[in-house]
This record gives sequence, structure tokens and C-alpha cells, in this order.
Amino acid sequence: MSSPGFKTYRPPVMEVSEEGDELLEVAMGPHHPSTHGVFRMDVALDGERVVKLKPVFGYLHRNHEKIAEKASYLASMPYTDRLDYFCSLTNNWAYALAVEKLAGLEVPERAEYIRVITAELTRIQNHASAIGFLMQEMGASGTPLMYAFREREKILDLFEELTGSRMMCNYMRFGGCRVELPVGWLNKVRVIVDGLPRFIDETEALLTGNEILMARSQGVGILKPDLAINAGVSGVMLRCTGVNYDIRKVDHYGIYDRFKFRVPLGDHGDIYDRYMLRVLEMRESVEILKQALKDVPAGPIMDPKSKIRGFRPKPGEAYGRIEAPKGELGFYLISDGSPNPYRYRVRPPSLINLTILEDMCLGQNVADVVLIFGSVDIVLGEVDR
Amino acid sequence: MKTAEELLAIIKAALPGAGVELVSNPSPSAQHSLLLGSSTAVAVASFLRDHDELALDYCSNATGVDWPGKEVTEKMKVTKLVEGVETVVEETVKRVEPGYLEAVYHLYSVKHAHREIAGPVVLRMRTANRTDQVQLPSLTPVWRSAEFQEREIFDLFGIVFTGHPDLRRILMWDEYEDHPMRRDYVDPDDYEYEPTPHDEVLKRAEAQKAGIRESGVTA
Amino acid sequence: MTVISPFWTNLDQIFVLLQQWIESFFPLWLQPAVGSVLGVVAIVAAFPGIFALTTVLERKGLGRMQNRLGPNRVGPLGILQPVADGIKSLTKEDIVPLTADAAVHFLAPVVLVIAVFLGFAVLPIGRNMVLANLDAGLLFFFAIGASTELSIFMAGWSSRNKYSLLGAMRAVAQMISYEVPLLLSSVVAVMITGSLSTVKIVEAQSGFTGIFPHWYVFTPWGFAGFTLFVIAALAETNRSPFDLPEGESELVAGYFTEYSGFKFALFFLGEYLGMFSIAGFAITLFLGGWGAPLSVLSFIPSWAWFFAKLFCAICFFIWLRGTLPRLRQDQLMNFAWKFMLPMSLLNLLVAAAWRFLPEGPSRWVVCSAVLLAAYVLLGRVLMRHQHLGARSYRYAD
Amino acid sequence: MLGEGILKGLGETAKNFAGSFVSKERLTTVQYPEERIAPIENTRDFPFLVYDGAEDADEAAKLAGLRCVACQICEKECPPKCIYIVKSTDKKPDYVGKPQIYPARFDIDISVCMSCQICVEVCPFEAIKMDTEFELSTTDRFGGLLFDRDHLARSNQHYHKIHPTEAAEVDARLAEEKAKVEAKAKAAAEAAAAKAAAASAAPPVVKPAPAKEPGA
Repeated sequence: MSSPGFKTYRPPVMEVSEEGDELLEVAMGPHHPSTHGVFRMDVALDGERVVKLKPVFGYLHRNHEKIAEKASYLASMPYTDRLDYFCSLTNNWAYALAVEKLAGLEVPERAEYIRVITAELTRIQNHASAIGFLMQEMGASGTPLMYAFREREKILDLFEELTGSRMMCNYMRFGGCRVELPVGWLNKVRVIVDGLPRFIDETEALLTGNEILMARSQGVGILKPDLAINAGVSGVMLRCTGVNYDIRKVDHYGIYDRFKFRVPLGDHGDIYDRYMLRVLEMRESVEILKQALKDVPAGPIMDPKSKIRGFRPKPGEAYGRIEAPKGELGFYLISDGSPNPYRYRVRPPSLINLTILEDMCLGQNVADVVLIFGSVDIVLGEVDR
Repeated sequence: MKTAEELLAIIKAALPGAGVELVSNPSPSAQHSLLLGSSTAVAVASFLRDHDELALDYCSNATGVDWPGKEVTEKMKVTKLVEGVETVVEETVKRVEPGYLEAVYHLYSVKHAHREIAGPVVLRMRTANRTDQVQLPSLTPVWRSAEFQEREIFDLFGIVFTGHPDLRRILMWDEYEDHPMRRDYVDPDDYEYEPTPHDEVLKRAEAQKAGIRESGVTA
Repeated sequence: MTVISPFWTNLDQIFVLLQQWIESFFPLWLQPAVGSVLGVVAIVAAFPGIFALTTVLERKGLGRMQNRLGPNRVGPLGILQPVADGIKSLTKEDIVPLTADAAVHFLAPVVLVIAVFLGFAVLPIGRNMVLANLDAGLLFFFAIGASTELSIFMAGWSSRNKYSLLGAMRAVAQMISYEVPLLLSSVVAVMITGSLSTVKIVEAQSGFTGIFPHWYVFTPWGFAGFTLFVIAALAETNRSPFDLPEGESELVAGYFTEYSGFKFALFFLGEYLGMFSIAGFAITLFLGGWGAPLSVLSFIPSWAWFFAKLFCAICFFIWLRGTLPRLRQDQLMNFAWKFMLPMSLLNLLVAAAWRFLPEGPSRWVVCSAVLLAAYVLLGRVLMRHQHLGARSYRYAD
Repeated sequence: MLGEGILKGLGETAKNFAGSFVSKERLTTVQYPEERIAPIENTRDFPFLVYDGAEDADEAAKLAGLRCVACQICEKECPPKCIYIVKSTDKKPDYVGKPQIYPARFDIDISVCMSCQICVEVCPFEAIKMDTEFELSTTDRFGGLLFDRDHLARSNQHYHKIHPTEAAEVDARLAEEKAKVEAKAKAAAEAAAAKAAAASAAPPVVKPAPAKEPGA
């Protein structure tokens, strides 16, 4: 197989717009301050207006699925932390859920409660960071981002106390969790959860009424509901168009049915709606955490009969999915009875939410392309896998 | 949501000509799937999407699976003349099952999302073989969400989707020839190996370094 | 004027006395030249010093607003940070692109800094402490201020770089379209004072009724003029919500992309000095120049008051930079032509009405009512035209 | 009304600015080399091998106390394959006294290791644990980041220092196992002694049925 030598770089052919004047070809990325990682957008500009936009992926592609096929089921768990490196606990949970469906494992009560608590904490710190990065692109020089990171640090310290690492938690196992809660951990979580509404109020006071934010984000990057459903968009991007589809309510996975929480919906499908939905979802997550922290039952955190090594699910296949902060994160596993999965597929919410990036950006101003892209809230580890 | 059997019955009733079979799934998740014939796949897909009661308008996941040809050794009872006497003889026959590439789609309904708990409706399409006939009809016209995912299947598995608006490689660079996710994929050896301290990785790194040192090209 | 003890008057006039003392060493025919040279040396020393202080102040202020410490490693509390930055910019290699027009590329920062320094000539820093007491001081300032756009376009054009040209075009468009409301909002103070000379404008505001000074900002048209002037000043110096040219997150370019080393530092210096001079003029026109805020406090030297007010203006600029996101190019232009211009024109009318209405509360009510009505009306029309506004959100059942 | 939201936002940053001088909540900087965050107990950075012995034991004592029996389970289970074990030919007694193989060479390439602690999870002999030492920068990219057995071996006291509760549990389990093994050994020794005594005391006239030792 001859290795492809690097041919000399061929500059993209200069396209001509209908009016006949040349389009300005701008390649935004991969080394670009506002592309959330290595990601390139080939944008054709007619003056300030975007005429064509082609996203280019693959800079961070390490073929996580091929590695998983060669490794055991357990060995892939730490790699799921590296998918969406902002929300490692929800990635772990999605993978564990899919394997539990594949092998039909039960999860004890206490582990379910721990899963909900850690997942909602992950959702809050992810939404806070997403808002911070969006404001950073809008020009507010880091202030909202620093407030978001101040809260995120507290939550990451909680994760470090529980799992041993701030972002690479590797905490869930097939049939439960890996480590028992350290003494006093739940009280620390209660203290931090009580402080969160104050942070959300501070963010709302700083940003929600801000006229410049309204001017820059209302009516920009509008997404229609039927296109969103057809394009498989999920998470906040789908709900901002008014579609009521939250997998916690649809699939009833975990023990979310025991908690009373609401799902905010937007009506305009623009950047301001996505910002507001993330703020309101943070408030709902705080409600869930308050209810979950009230009665965490005692008991084992791991299904006693599940083995750590030599885990061989019976042949068959399963598709499990959860409501990750960025959208619907799914794992599709085919097992052939051997300790290695025959096929291991990750359904990345970020990649599929980008399918309609071009539809949202056409005709918009070039300054808005960065905002629309920021409001989708993607992470390249998950897009490129 | 209906079970796979009921779904099959509905499709058979509505589209008699559709070549749809049931593929059972032994795992406890019991997510059985429907194998679509490639000729009528798009028709069945748009039927499933537009059917007001099923309304499978949300294609959550589209992925490829590679099933290489397997040698199947079967024990067959063969009556054979052994020294003139009719006897039943156990014989092992080695048969090579032809391999194929498969595209799997998981569908959900957003319109009827809050009815009862619904496992995904799984559709499968299989190519004729793994070498030359690797065409499958693209379902992107039916579900736009399959656009990037079908490009990824083409990039990593090599299934050519006819009718896809913009079939290009999505993850690997355009000049790349091979398809990495196939079971018989061989790593190109021009990677600069990060020499780890042991076994074949180390040997390969040294060989490559030696190779580079001789040819004078700096690493 | 309340009686002020000689010690304080001497302190107030210390620089003037120092200048006269030095002049005494020179022959009579040489003294005016030496006087102005001393004035120039004072300005060239003082304001770059303030620039150095402001860079630290800005980074520490932004840090404190964001719950973190600013730079505190270089010198106690980070005071020597500007020295470090200065040395760094001096030692950095000064790269000039091959295709760049070298002469114009070199001249651009020089023109900018010279133009900005000239602006300080007519700025009254203290009681009879102004370098050039021109009768048309304000006119001189705005004429010189207009040439900063020239240097920016020179920088953008000469770098032969697509992005810096785009950045320069945007910067020039923004500065020119905000030049108009800047001038119109300052004309108000000129109308009431009846003179273009900055010294006279300051004197017109130096009286006190009771303990409150006669600053123009405490009148309805003065307050409106002040806010319009400050908003236009922000746009003139590419600061905070209007830092479009160099703060572009999409084109990642500004007109000084191709500059590095000391030339980049010169642009930086030019921008900050522009900020000081325009803040100085806002103080001169509306905040009573070197006047004391309360008659009781007028014993404190006049130049101290000027620099105190300048310090407050700098903190205000930093405060805005830490809070506000950036406007888009077309919104910026709309805001200038559809909101700032009508408001400043209306402000002229209101000032005229103020001038001819009899004294007393009726004048206050009429003027402020007109201004408020215009503000709310224009604001609502502008917002409704783009149907912006707060939204309420429904929840799934 | 235009500008109202902006003023509210300005108020917010002003509150934070003023607050940063007053409340600890609004100033979160920890000036790293001088100030340090309190060490969190469960932190995991890179593995180390546990040996039962004094903190400053010499090479031989370290090896003697090493718990690792070179079963290579961690080498198989390690996702990025960064552990490399060469078994020894001879055996050495382990903490219970039973002769066990020990690793002649035990390398971990910490430039490859992603500190996921799966080796700790799957190790049946409590021989490898996660350290909390993270300032490990070296100038040598290959040799410096390749830790050999002696560099990895750390005493049980060190383990107690960094992970107190976990270490206590592990010691309890090992002690209990040791007690069980000793009890069985003692019981077996008594049975053998009893049999020997019975055989030597009287010529085997009649073979007394050996008393059935209660199952250990």
C-alpha cells in the first residue's frame, strides 16, 4: 500500500458568485482562536456575507473505535473519557448503559443515584463553560468565562475527590460504579449545589438583559424545527427550535423518573434561545441535584456478580443512549462472545449537530459564523473520535 | 412502539414488493432489526418516516459493520459407498461464507416520543460482497442526519452510497486510499512510531529509525 | 473665591513657578522657547508614564473583575510589569513583510503617535498650565484627531495583507462615522460658553453655587452631551464595545497584524494616549477641567484634580472593557447614524432652548423631558425595528 | 429601554471587583508554586509498586518486600500497553512466606501511561497503587520517563501517607488473609505432628482414624 506523499498544496479554485465578482476564500482554522479545537471551516465570502461554508474534520481523528475493537470492554472505559473531554462522567455512563443493555446487567440503587448526581454536575459545568466560550467569542473579554470556570473548578474538585481525576474520571463500570463515595463527599456536594443558584443569577444579571448580547444573538443562526428533527440534531440545539425531545424524559433511563424537573423549550431557534436554554437547564439540573441528594440510599455500588476481568457478554448487539450535555450520546455495540467487542460505535452528538451548520450560516455575516458555531457547543474529541 | 414482527407485518402489508426480513438479536436488549433489500430500501425508509402512526422521523445513528468472509466447517451426514456398503458417514465440509459490508440505521420517533418506551427501530442493508459491489442506496434524502454519518461509513468502511449529495471522506485526508475500519486493514508502516520500551512497537521503531538513518532523510 | 492660604496656591502653581525659575537662567529672548520646550518635555514624560501605569491597572483591574489576581510577579504587586513589557517589545524582532511598502509601513505608527501627542497641546491640565492657549483650541484638537485615521489606513494598506486591509477599512469606517457625533456633542459646550478656547470653557465651569460647581454635566443637555461624547470617544479609540478592528475573533486581524517589536508597542502607546487625550477633553468640556468638585475642596491643587478625574475615566474604560461584548460592524454603524447623530442634533436644540429660556426649574423640566422622551422613543424604535427584547420561555408539559 | 441591561451587567462586574478585595469567594487564585491546594486523597497520577519494608530500605530489602508476583495481569489489561514485565527465574518468599516469582524487570513508560488506574483495579495482590506525585518533568524524553522497578518501588508507609483510608482497608485485608493462611498452616502442622507422634509412640497396632480437622 503506497503511502501517499504530500502533494504540493493546491490553493482552492477561486469561485465566482452570481454577480460575477470573485469570492473571498477564507479558511477559518484549524489553528484559529475560536474553533474549540482543531476544526476548519472553508468559508466563501461575498463581501461580508457567507456564500458557502464547508466544515472540515479529521484533525483529531485517532480511530477510537478501531482501538476499542482490539481492547477488552473494560479497557475502552478510560478511552470514553477522551471523547467529550468536558463531560467524562456522562460518556462513561452512556458506555456503561449500552453494555448493561447488551449483557442485561442490573445496577444497584445507590449506583443509580450516584450516576444521576455526577451526570447533573457534569451538565452544569459543561453548560457554564459553553456559555463562557460563547461570550468569549462575542468579545466580552473573559469575564463570563472566568465566572463559569470558578464554578467549574469547584465541581471538578468534587470529581477529583470521588474518582481521582478532574476530567478523566473513568468512574462507571458495567453494573455500577468503581469507588464508594468518600466520607463527607455528599455534604460537600450539598454545599456547592446550594451556591450554584447564586452563580446562575449572577450570569443572568450580567448577560441576559444585555442589549449588545441581544443585538448580536437574537435572530441570528435560526434553525427550523422540521429541519432540526430530520437532521438528527439533539440536545439544546433541538429544544431551542421548540421540539420537546429530552432523552431523560423519552427513554426513562436511570432513575430520572423519580425526580420532578422541567424541560425548557425555545421558540425562535436562534443563538439567544440556545444561551437561555443552557441557563434554564442549569437551573433544572440544580433542582434534580437537590432532590437526588436528599435520599441517597445505602447499599452496594456495584452489582456483586459482575466480573471486572474477562467480561464476555453473550453474542448480540445493543444500542444505548443518554442525554449528554451536548445532545444524544449513543453507543452501539456488537458482541461475538469474545472479551473484545466485535463492533464499537459512538454516536457523537457534536458531529451530527454540525450537519446543519452550513444551513444556519448561509447569508449571515462573517462575524456571526463564529457565534453560530460557538452556540452549537461542540468538542472536537467527540467529533473526530 | 411496535415490536419488529408487527413492523414487518405493516411494511409487508403496505409495500408487498419490499424485500424485508427480520434479523433477530439474541442479546437481552432484544433490539431485533429489519434487513432491507437495497433496491427498495429508500421506498421502505420514506414509508417508515411518513407513516403517521409510526412516524420514524429521527434517524439517530447510522454506522457500518464489516463482516468478512468466514470459513464455516459443517458436519454433514453423507451417505457414501464405503467398500461397497451404503453407510452414513460424518464428513466435515469447509465452506467459505461470502463476507459483506453492512450499514445499520437506528430510528426513533420524535412525533410520538412520549408514547410508550420504545427501543430503536433498526434497519440493516448489506452489500453484495466486500470487494467490487460495495454500493448501497443512501438514505440521506430521507433523513438528513445520515449525511455526515454515511460519509464516515464511506471513509472508514468503503461502502459507496449512491444518491448521497456530497460523498467525500470526512475523517481521513482526501488522498488516503484504504479504509481503516475494515477487519483486514493493515497499518501503513510509515507512521513515526513513538518508541515505547517493549515488544514489536520498539522493534518497529528501531527498524524505521535505521531505515531513515540509511536513507539520510531526517525523521 | 474662598480665601486659600499661600501654601496651597504655591502648590497649585508649583509647575508654573518651576518653569519660570528655569526660564530665569536663560536670556529674555530665549525664555518663551525654553518655556514651551519644558511644557513639551513635561507632557512627553507624564502621559507615557500614565500609559505604563494604565497597562498594569488594566490587567489588574480586569483580573480583579474576573475573580483572579492581575500580574503580580514582576516587581511588588506587578508594578514593574510595564518595564518588562517595554523591554520585551524593544527586544522583539521587528519583522517587516517582504511585500510591504517599507516607508509607509514605518511611518504609520510614527504619524499616529505624533498626531496624538499634538492633541495634548491644547489640554488645560491645571490653572494656567496649558501648553498652547489657542483661541480655537477645540477646533485644533479635532483637526489633529482626524489624522489618526490616516495613520491607521496607512498601516492597513502598507502591510499588503488581506486581513489587515479589511481591518483597517473597518477601523476607518468606524472612526469617521463616530467623528460626527463626537463633534456635535462637544459643540453644545462651545455654544453655552461662547468660545472655542478650552481654557475659557474650563473657566466658564469654575463657579460654585453653594458647594456645588457649575459643571456642564449637571445640566440636562450637558449630561446628554457627556454621555454621547463618551460613547463616541469609545468608538474613536477602538475601546470596549467598539473594539472591532483589532478584536476580531473571526478574521483574527487588525490593521497592526504585520507589526511586531517596537512598532507594535508604538501602536499600543498611540491607542492609549488617544484614550487619555479624548478622556482629558471629556473632562475639560463637561467635568469642569481642573476645577474641584466641591468648593470646600478647592484648596487641593488644580492639576491633582485633573489627574484624579483622568484616573476615574481610565477606570471607567477598563470597567467597560471587562463587561461588554462587542458590537457587529453593521450594528455599530446603525447605532452611530440612527441613534447618536439624531440625539446630538436634538441636544443642540435643547442647549439653545436652555440658553433662551428664563432661569428656574421650568427650564430644567422642559429640557430633560425632551431629552428623555427622545431617548426612550429612539431606543424603542431601534430595538423594535430589529425586534430585540427580553423573552419568556415555556416548559414542556 | 436601551442601556438598562448594560448597566445591570456593569453593576455585576463592579460587585465582583469590590468583592475580590473582601470575600474569599470572589478571589480564587491559588499562586501555585508558593501556595498549594490541600492534597485530595483519591488523586491518582502514576502507578508505583508497593513493598512491605522501611521507607529508606536498600535495594535488596525493597525487592524482598515487593508484593508483586509478576503475574502480568496488569500488563495484559493496561489499555495503552505501557507496562513491561520480565519474570525472574528464581523465587523469593512473599509476605506469607510462600516462595513466589518476582519481576526481574518491571518498566512503566509514564509518557504512555494515562493514569487510568485499571492496573490497580485488576491486580489481585494489591501490589500496584496510584501515586499522587505529579511534578515529574525531566529533560530526557525516553529514559527519563521510563521508570524501572527500583524507581517505582515505594514503601507501604508512603502508601499510608498518600491514601490513608484505602491503605488501611488493604492492610486489613492482607492481615486477615495472612491470619487465615497461618491458621491453615498451623492446623496442617498440628495434624502432621499428631500423625507423626501417633506413628512413633506405638507400633501401628491399629490405625487410629486421624481426627478430622475442622475445615479451615
